[in-house]
Amino acid sequence: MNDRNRNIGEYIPADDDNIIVCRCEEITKGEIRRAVHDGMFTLTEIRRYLRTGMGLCQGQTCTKLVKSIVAKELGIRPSDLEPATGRAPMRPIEMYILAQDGEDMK
Amino acid sequence: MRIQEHPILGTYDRGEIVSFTFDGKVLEGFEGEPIAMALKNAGVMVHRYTKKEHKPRGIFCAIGRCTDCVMIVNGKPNVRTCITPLEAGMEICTQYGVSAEPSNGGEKK
Amino acid sequence: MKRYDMIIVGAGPAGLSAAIESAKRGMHVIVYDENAKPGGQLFKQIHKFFGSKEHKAKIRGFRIGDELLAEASALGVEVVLNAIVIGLFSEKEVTVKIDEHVEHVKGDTVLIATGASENMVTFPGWTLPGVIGAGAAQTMMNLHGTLPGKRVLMLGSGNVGLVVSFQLMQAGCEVVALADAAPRIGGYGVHASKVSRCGVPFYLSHTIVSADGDDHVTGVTIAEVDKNWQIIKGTEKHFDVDTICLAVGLSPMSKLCDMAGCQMEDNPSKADFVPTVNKYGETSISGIYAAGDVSGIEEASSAMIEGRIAGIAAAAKLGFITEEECNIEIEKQESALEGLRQGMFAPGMRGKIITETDEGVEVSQNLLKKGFVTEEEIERFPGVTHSEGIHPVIECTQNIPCNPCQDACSKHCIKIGSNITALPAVNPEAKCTGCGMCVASCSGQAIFLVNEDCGDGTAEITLPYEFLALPQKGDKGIALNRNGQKICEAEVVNVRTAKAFDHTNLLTMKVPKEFALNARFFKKEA
Amino acid sequence: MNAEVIIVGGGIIGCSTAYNLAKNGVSVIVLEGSEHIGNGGSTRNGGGVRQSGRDPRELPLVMYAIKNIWKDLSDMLDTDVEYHQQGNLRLGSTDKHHQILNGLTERAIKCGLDVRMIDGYEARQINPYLSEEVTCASWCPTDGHANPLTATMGYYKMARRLGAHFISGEKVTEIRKIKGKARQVITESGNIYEGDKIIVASGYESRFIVSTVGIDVPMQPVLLETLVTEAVAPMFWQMLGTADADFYGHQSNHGSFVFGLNSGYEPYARPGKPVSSSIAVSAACRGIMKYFPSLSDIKVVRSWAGWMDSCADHIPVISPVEEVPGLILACGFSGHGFGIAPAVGLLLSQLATEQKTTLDLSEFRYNRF
Repeated sequence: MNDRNRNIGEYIPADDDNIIVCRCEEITKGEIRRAVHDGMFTLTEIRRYLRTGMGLCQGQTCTKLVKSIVAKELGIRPSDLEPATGRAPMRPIEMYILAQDGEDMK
Repeated sequence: MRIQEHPILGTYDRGEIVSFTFDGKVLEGFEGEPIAMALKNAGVMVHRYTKKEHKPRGIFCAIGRCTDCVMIVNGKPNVRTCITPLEAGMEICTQYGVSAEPSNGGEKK
Repeated sequence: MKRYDMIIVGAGPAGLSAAIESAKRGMHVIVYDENAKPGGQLFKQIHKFFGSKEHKAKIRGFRIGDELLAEASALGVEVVLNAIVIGLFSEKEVTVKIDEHVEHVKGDTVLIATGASENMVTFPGWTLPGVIGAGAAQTMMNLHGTLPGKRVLMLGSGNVGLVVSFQLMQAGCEVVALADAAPRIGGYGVHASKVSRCGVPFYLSHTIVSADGDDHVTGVTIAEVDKNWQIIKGTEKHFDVDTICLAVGLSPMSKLCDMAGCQMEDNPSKADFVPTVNKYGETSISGIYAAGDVSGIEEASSAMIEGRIAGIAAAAKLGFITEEECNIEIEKQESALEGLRQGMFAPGMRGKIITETDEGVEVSQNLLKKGFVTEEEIERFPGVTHSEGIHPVIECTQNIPCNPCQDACSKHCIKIGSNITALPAVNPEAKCTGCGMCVASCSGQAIFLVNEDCGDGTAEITLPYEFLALPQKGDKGIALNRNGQKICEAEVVNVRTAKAFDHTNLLTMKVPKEFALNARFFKKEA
Repeated sequence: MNAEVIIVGGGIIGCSTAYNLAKNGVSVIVLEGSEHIGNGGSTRNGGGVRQSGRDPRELPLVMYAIKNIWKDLSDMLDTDVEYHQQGNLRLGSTDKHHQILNGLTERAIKCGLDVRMIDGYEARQINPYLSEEVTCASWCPTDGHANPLTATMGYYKMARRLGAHFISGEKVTEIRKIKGKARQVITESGNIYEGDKIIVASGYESRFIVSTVGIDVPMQPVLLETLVTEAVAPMFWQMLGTADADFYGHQSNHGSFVFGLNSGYEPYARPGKPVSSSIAVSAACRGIMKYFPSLSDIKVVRSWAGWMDSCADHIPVISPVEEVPGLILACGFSGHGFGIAPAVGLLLSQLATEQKTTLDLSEFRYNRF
């Protein structure tokens, strides 16, 4: 049970708020922290709201960083936050290649 | 800078020397090596400028994960240069946002 | 649809080991790997591995990859490279991109052995070209023969940071400093020592304040941090560098497990989000296994055993061997794994502060903070003894799972015993012949042959040397101490290279005898 | 815990209703069964804000939303919902397609919608990336698309700011009547929430929840699958669909394309966690490339699946349940809930406060079946 009205304190601006965390989508630490205070309490919600981890690299670089920022803001352990679901394709693949699919195409 | 001889690995198997262009300038590299390596050895550090903040990016993970090193290769944007083999005659351009044009960085709207 | 007894995703140490074990038992196995070269991250590892003889200790990582591949191929395993697994769907269906098309295959069992990816850390300027992962540095140097930069700062004192720092120097870079926010070095002391004796300063409890530069890195500022990881103002240090290398840990690359629907757990002792597996490496989905770093970050030697266990277990599951056979073999593997998981760096020891070795010897605090054991400290370890004539000095001061030195000496000068993590001790009864096999066999480059008094006021020290240009007999230069500082003049009196040494050259230098106990590296005077 | 209105379901319907109620000072508790807000169809849809191709009974809802709400939604929610109103092309290449599109178009024109049939040439004038394969299309210039993720989270954010109380991970198992009125909502964890009105907007799950007070809605869960591409430079802003509905989608502000798929096997997907099939993305790529050859080189970066609640007659139930006083139903959106969500939220808030609704909802009665 995750009560979205629970008190996590005020958003307090910090010196390093302008640091880029999600390199692909250029999302800053400050944006992530503010999103938490706007109610985005899970990594999935942060992702849906800000696009962190939804860029070309598919969250392979920033997932852990975002997790620790959100956890700190919520005052919980990073391990209490579930990362966003893994989705196919595991690497970016061109449409024309995906279109060439069959079992005996070797 | 190329490593000519390595104390453990000796010399490296390298492909033929081929020419390619980087933003129109003719450069040379070894065929089959990642584009990013050819560029690095030619002194190119900046592969692209980002869409929102127009900040420079280059090689970061070098294994095709982080996608920071993407460039426009033969007209296609978002090509991971760290894992794409160099071919003779490739046209490689700095990527601005998702575009080859500094003026149109793929800005929205 | 094409179907295999086992589909393995990832041709690293775990994947290939599983392929070998399952194919050996008659299974039809295919291995997919997205890289052009097999061996996983092994193919970038040019240092000699730790562990035991049975698990490929003292062999360089990239050769282990080659050996595993040859063994797997000989058993009929199909290893498909440049094959990108797109997804793992229901009914254990794998879709994989090969060349310009997508294939669908099914496995009666599937092993996910996708390894790990590097963690990152943010600081102002961390997105500048010139800030790279330590893995990137390895890829550039060891695969593509390209220097990552001329002057490098390494962040991270775990094994990756230490090993890559050494590799950077081998490739010809200057490592200006090694920093870590932690108060103690995280990796093996022997790795730290070989970096330290080359003159690299260690800055523990230091973090990066900022990377400087407009279009690429031109410098870096580090500063000391307090107990709460906050930067202490006024402690800033600046270095002119063109490259900043980040080696701040690894995380399991477990997305494929998650996509497949395996039950996941966030397990800090396994360094992040991993599939929940039983003792056979089987996930919550029957027939889907996970082995190696993807199920918890450990050394490659452990990954190989986990792979073997999964291969054997899958063979039993599909009826290629009986359950009894399976249990006997897995028990063997488990005890080996248990052995590797002992010592100061065992997974269960993460975060614990160790003050004494298993033998009750007080650990070197200087080693943990500065990267080298002081002259006073070194004397208390069982590998360090004094005797007339040439004898080994083994500066191995931590309980790590490694024992090749014991077998390297045909005269039985070195004793570790059956406990693989025990500190090596010098056997006073045995007579050293100066053959140097121990020096070359020590993956940690921690063994020296010393003749403390040659009778003419000099001492001779034989040390492992893996740099170019290789000094020649008669070269004059300086001797450096464990801290990399110049202590005296030295002359090379012998340089030995042999196939058995596998690129570890044995350099013998002559120094005034008062420096016999602390001259540990040779530098040719420019 | 008590509130004037208890909303079961934290999707875009629940969130927009909560927003409209909270804005008017009504106390609301929103209970979301999963861990995340907007976890069902709300964030798993193609983002269409379209009128063309819609059931005529639903048209007034979407026309109202487009006319009165969507344009200002980003400001209203202090969130960029990426709304684009630059038309909808529904494409066809055969006589049969023409027939289907023509039928839809004629019906919509009768309802007063500005939509017409165009030929392939005109379609290519509107969207130069279309291939020669396209021979006909329906064209509705007032249609568009928005970002379902930010729209849903935006409603949530604003509702929360206005005082709506959201609790996730609180799966409702039962509605309990007190003295003849639906008043209590009981959750798996044993918590009891009480309100004057209970709105059930939980997609297919609504069926199990309202069955505890003897109500059923004929609907079934149907899998929806979608692919997302890398970002490329802006190409076009129209919403796209096809006569066969084998794909639909648009290019987002971000530059990526979002395409809904239809492999034909979706109705046979196994129940449980929605999972992508191994063939759907490839099938969709073939379909997309046929009409848009210039997208062939674009890379797919992600795919996902979700359940939609498909109602027997393919339009939702938005209705008070008189036989269970206090209960209001909002489910069975049949895959077209996103575009009408802003209007539905407003209407549900009116139902919950017993005001006259802005639009007639009689077509959406729960007892129409």
